[in-house]
Amino acid sequence: MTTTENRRSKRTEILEDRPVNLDGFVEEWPEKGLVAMESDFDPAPSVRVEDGRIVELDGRVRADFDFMDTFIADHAIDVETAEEVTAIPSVEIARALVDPGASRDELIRIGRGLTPAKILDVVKLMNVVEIMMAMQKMRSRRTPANQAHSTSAKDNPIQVAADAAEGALRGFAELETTLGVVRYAPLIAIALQVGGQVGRGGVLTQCALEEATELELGMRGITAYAETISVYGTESVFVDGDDTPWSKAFLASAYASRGIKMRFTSGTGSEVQMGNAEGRSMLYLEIRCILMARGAGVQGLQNGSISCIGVPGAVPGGIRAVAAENLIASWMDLECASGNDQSFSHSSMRRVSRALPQLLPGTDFVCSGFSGVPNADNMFAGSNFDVEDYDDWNTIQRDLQVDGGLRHVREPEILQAREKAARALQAVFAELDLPAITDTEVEAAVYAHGSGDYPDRDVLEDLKGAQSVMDRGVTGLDLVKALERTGFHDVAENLLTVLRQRVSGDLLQTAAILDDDFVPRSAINDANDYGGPGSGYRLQGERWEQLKKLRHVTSAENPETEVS
Amino acid sequence: MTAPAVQRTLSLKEIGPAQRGSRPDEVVVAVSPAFGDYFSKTIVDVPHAEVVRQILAGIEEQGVAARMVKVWDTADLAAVAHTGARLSGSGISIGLLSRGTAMIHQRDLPRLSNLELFPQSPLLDAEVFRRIGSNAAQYAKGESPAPVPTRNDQMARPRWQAKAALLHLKEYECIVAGRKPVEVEPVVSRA
Amino acid sequence: MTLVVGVDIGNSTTEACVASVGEGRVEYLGTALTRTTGVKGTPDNTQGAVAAVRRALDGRTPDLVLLNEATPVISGLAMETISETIITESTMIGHNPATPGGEGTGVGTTVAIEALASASGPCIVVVPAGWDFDDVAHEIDSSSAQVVAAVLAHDDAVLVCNRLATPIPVVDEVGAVEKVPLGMLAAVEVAPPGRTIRTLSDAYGLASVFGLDPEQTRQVSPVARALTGNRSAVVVRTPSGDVTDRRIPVGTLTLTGAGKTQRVDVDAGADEIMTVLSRVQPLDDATGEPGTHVGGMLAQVRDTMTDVTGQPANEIRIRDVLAVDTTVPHEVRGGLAGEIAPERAVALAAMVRTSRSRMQVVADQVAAALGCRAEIGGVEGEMAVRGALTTPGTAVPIAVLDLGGGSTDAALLTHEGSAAVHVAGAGELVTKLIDSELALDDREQAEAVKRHPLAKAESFFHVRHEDGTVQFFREPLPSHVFARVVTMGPEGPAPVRTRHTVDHVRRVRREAKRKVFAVNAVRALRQVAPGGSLRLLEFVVLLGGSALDFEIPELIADALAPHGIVCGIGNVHGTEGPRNAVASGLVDAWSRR
Amino acid sequence: MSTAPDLGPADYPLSVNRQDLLRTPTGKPITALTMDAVVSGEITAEDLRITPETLQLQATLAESVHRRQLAQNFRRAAELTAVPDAEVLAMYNALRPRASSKAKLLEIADNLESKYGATVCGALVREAAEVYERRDLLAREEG
Repeated sequence: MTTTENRRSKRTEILEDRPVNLDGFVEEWPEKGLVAMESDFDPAPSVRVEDGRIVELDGRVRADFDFMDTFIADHAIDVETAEEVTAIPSVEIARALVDPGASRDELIRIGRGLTPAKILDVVKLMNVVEIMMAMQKMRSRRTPANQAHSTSAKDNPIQVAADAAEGALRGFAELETTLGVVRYAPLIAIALQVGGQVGRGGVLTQCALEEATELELGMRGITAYAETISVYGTESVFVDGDDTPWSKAFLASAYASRGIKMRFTSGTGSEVQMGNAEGRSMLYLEIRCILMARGAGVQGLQNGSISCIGVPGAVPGGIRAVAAENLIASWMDLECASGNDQSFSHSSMRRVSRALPQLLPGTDFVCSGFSGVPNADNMFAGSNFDVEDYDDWNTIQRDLQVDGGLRHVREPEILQAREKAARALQAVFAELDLPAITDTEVEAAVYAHGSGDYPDRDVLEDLKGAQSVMDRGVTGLDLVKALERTGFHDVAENLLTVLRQRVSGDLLQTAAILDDDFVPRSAINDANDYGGPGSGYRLQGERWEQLKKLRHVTSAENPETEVS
Repeated sequence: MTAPAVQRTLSLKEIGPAQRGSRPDEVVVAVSPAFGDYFSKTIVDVPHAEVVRQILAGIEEQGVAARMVKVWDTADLAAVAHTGARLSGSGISIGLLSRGTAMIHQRDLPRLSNLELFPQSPLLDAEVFRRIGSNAAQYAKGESPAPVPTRNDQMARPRWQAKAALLHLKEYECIVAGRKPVEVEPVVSRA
Repeated sequence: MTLVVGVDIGNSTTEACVASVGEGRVEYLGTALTRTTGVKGTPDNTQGAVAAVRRALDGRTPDLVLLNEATPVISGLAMETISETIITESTMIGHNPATPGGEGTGVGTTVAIEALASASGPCIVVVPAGWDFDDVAHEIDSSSAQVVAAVLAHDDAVLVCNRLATPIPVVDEVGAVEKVPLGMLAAVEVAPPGRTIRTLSDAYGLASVFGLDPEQTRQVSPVARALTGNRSAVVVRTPSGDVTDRRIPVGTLTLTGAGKTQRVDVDAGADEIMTVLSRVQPLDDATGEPGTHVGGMLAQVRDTMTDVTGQPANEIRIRDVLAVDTTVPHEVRGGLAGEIAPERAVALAAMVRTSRSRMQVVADQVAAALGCRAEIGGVEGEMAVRGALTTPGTAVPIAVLDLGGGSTDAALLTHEGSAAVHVAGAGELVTKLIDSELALDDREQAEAVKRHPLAKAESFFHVRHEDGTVQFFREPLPSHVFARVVTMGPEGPAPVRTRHTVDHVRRVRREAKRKVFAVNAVRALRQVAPGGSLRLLEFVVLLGGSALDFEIPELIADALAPHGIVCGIGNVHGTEGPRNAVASGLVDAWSRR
Repeated sequence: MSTAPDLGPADYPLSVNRQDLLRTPTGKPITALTMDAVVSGEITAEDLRITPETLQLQATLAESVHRRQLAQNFRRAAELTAVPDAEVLAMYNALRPRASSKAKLLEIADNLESKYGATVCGALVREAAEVYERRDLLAREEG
């Protein structure tokens, strides 16, 4: 024996120290569902219809249906076509998904009749490039967009307002927030709404809370949409979450009845993480979630593993499965907010590669939460991307000529928006008799990075103020009046226009956002019309000119200077 | 530091069916099916022998008695802990899963609630287990301990989420449905 | 008929009262309350005043708004620690670990555990961090030396004791154990549970243990005193070890008034400061030594007032000071185990007033915003008395005490005339005292302790209130209040982050209120009472936010009772309680013009 | 109620193309929601709610692009506009697993149908009652 047994090469040492080795990886265990999408334990596709009713689904007869089977059979699948389309060979459907000549409408029609196992059978035939090609065609809205998290580790409303304004200016179509101290919610939701409308009129805002409060803020018009309505792929996990498909379907109607846009949330890995995958692969169970969402009649879904991303991320082919689940949501004709919203890896290379299947083809919201604050301030436990990645993101968009929903904005414009947001919030707080925002705080907001750069608030006073917002029944309309009275006419007008949308219900349609002119843009008037090269959404014209801009680009005209 | 490093092993000797305790000054430590059995260490390799030794030490230092119970028919932390609480003379228990996740529970609380929860198993070390034992004993005495500070690490997800799921599944494999909780005597020996 | 609104801009709240006035009749229609915007007496007040008026009016349009001539009263608060406990040469570890081990006294030479093998004679083993309790017990039991006691870094005393063949006294949680001098004669004493040490807390006990002569015994007496009341202690005999209670000089306060100038050291304590103050009443000004904390605090109060009035800083005068003795828990300097001593401190509230208020600007802005007339309707103190007179059963002569956030105000109305005075110190000072004495470091909790009675959540289904009564609940209490001292606010029990008992917290709370409000009630009333004699006041009406407190009125009543004064809580209009007196007084005064 | 017009994708967005069809719950046309009206107090929070009629229009639109489940959701929503906020939340809570007896769920369905004319919602609750019974998700009797 030589003595080299414990000696390591210098290269091994270097590799050992790479950030990727801080990530966790595990072997598959298909019997328990710890497997991405290729499992012998998933059922084979089957469907039988009798008297206009599905009586057999994926090898199970009606008497043995659990509640997911029942809900999917009775609400999600088109009974008239089920037997016909499920009989089509999977490879034909898979090829049609990739084939530019096959229309999106036809694939949607086929998709409406397929069983969960059949859908899995189809996507199992597709590699990640084919999944991306299919996503390019199947996503519901023609124009891709992005969403930001705007939160504060100290629940500081001025920070939330300033970062919301900057995020909106950089291009996010939706802004989402949540709290450390839940009682702060009304002030943070107001800050997000006011800040967002300063950055770009028409941005939609959301505050993730328990159902009753979230719904109440929505009903008051302080927030504009809701997203954190979780659904799960097995009956036992669904019940552990204290819900059923029927309770969630009812909740979906409750939101719509108040004119509020809403989407469900689900993702691969949640069931196995809770130990109740019933021996099914992660993707099979996620397909059941997607069909359940369609059956409930909700317009969209946030999926892409979301808070369980560490689970598919650790098994072979897991990120392919995550790409597939986003594709299936789109194929099932739902708006897809495609994850990339939780801390995923220590390795920057893995962080980017995980996002490419959504960023390259484009999705309705590439990130369902790009952190618009430093990750340390991210109260959703950190995102795959944060503010420190803005310039990288913009450069990747420019390199590959893809639209990830953001753009480079020059610092003076950003500072101006941040200041205006902080000033507008200062005025609204004063007008609504809420704890004062000082000029020092406004000044801090203009130049700050994270919550540590702001003076501490008087938390006691703020919480009293937050309570009084609820007690007094302050509504979105009160914010409009306060902004108008204090001279922020344009911001008031922006907010009123957003509020007016709930009377029309236009934002309830699939994948709806508001464009810069406040025109609702959904999968009806901006339907994806991709039909191969030269068709569909193309990054060109004015938008492409915008995305060519970066922080430092050497001028061709005068190479001694930079343009930005 | 010259402190001698000693390896210890744990075995849980079955005594008989777990009974409801009558001493008002006891804490029941309830462990999951695979604890000190199929598994011998937590998700971050803290030996179960050390986990138990530190928890019991924390209880003993407060002058409170401890009993250990193995729960066989569930691996749900809240259910394990609540089973322990219902058997505890003081009503206070500590629930423990093999991967290290822990909870202080009380008999009168709803099952899904708790007094203190330590969900981030990768962040629990010997010192935290000692403090968990100490706090549980103080609750049993009717004192008001300051909650053990909980730690947080955003990057725990990429590193540990999948392994935690795997350990969870293994733990569930060890469940013996219908088997009642058993009182066990922890035997910690120097290896 | 004229629709008139009285508006009272206070330090923290702005109140409005709407009335319809005509032909000598006043009909009160409604009141409202909002937070004061900006510093009292500045144009920033407009916003709050307008908000209060709008809220009170409920859609009607007023004919006239009356504002109080608010004497800007700004109060500043400061707290200075004036004593410091210092241990020299590691003489003593007097801290009280929650769970020491064993019982009795052990006397021997200090030896590091690593050196135990080579030790001889009676010794006290010193164990640093990193040692496991099993190993410590093993080392002690297997040692040839005679180990009589132990000092540990970790919280392991009971554990080690339980594992020894023969238990010895053990003191643990000694954070800086590495500073314990080795090779010195030392003594460790642990009392049985519920008892305190007897030997080391007694000078003659120490003398016996260490074989001291009378002179040496006299020198160590501070050590004995410092250890009194502990359950455990360690004393190491070093050549020049000592415990001292040092006084920290924090600066002098210079008080000018009544043609005299007096200087007083702040570290002399509150009584001395207040005595000196009484010699220079009425106070013209107070200054602090530049470069000291007191100087800084008074300068800051002056600066704020300059911003408010535009008056130069050198023209601003501090017209009252209230000093209160308090304690602040502080880590002992030179201690080895993070020992905490309740250090003495003085809290100071200072108050400034000026004749130049900018209320006319506020009036003009209010008029513009509401589209009506607005004028200064009267002086605060007099208006308060008028408002108080709407309390059923009151009559002239009458005295009022207005218990606010920043100042305590007294006013007297007799058939001959009226007088009014503001003194420094009120609700905010109480909050600060509670916060520091309980070491909460959380104003929200201190505020909750001040406002609500205490209880202890003894189980999930009952709490024991501070008066000993028990209240049961059908629904279980939230788990975060279990076994904790809680405040019983309107939203249910909320935990107080303290290890102190309900009794202790209650004592601190009541003392803080007494030291501020009871003292100020007497002080303020004396200044308005005819000839300074409280006996000539028969009835005092309490007004202001703190008059709503569940015990402050009672504490004031107790303080005034010896002077034969009856006091009661105002009930403005018979409906508003102690609120809205000034606003109502403004309307009343105008209707009598 | 007038018969619903035959809407198609070209009518979307209604707030741009078919303002003539949009009313607030108090009967004002959507064009009345101006800043001047807000400032003068003519517009209240009540005006910023969606009407059942508008939800039916959006349902028709969703059907025109073959989204039958989305349309169905809008029709349930149209029915729920009449139900007060607190009652909506109470019904949702009653639908949680093991929260209600079968009789309780049927009572909710009856109430939806008879008091609010909410037949589509009522049917959903009845369906839940049946599935919950089969899957042992009704409230368990207290032991």
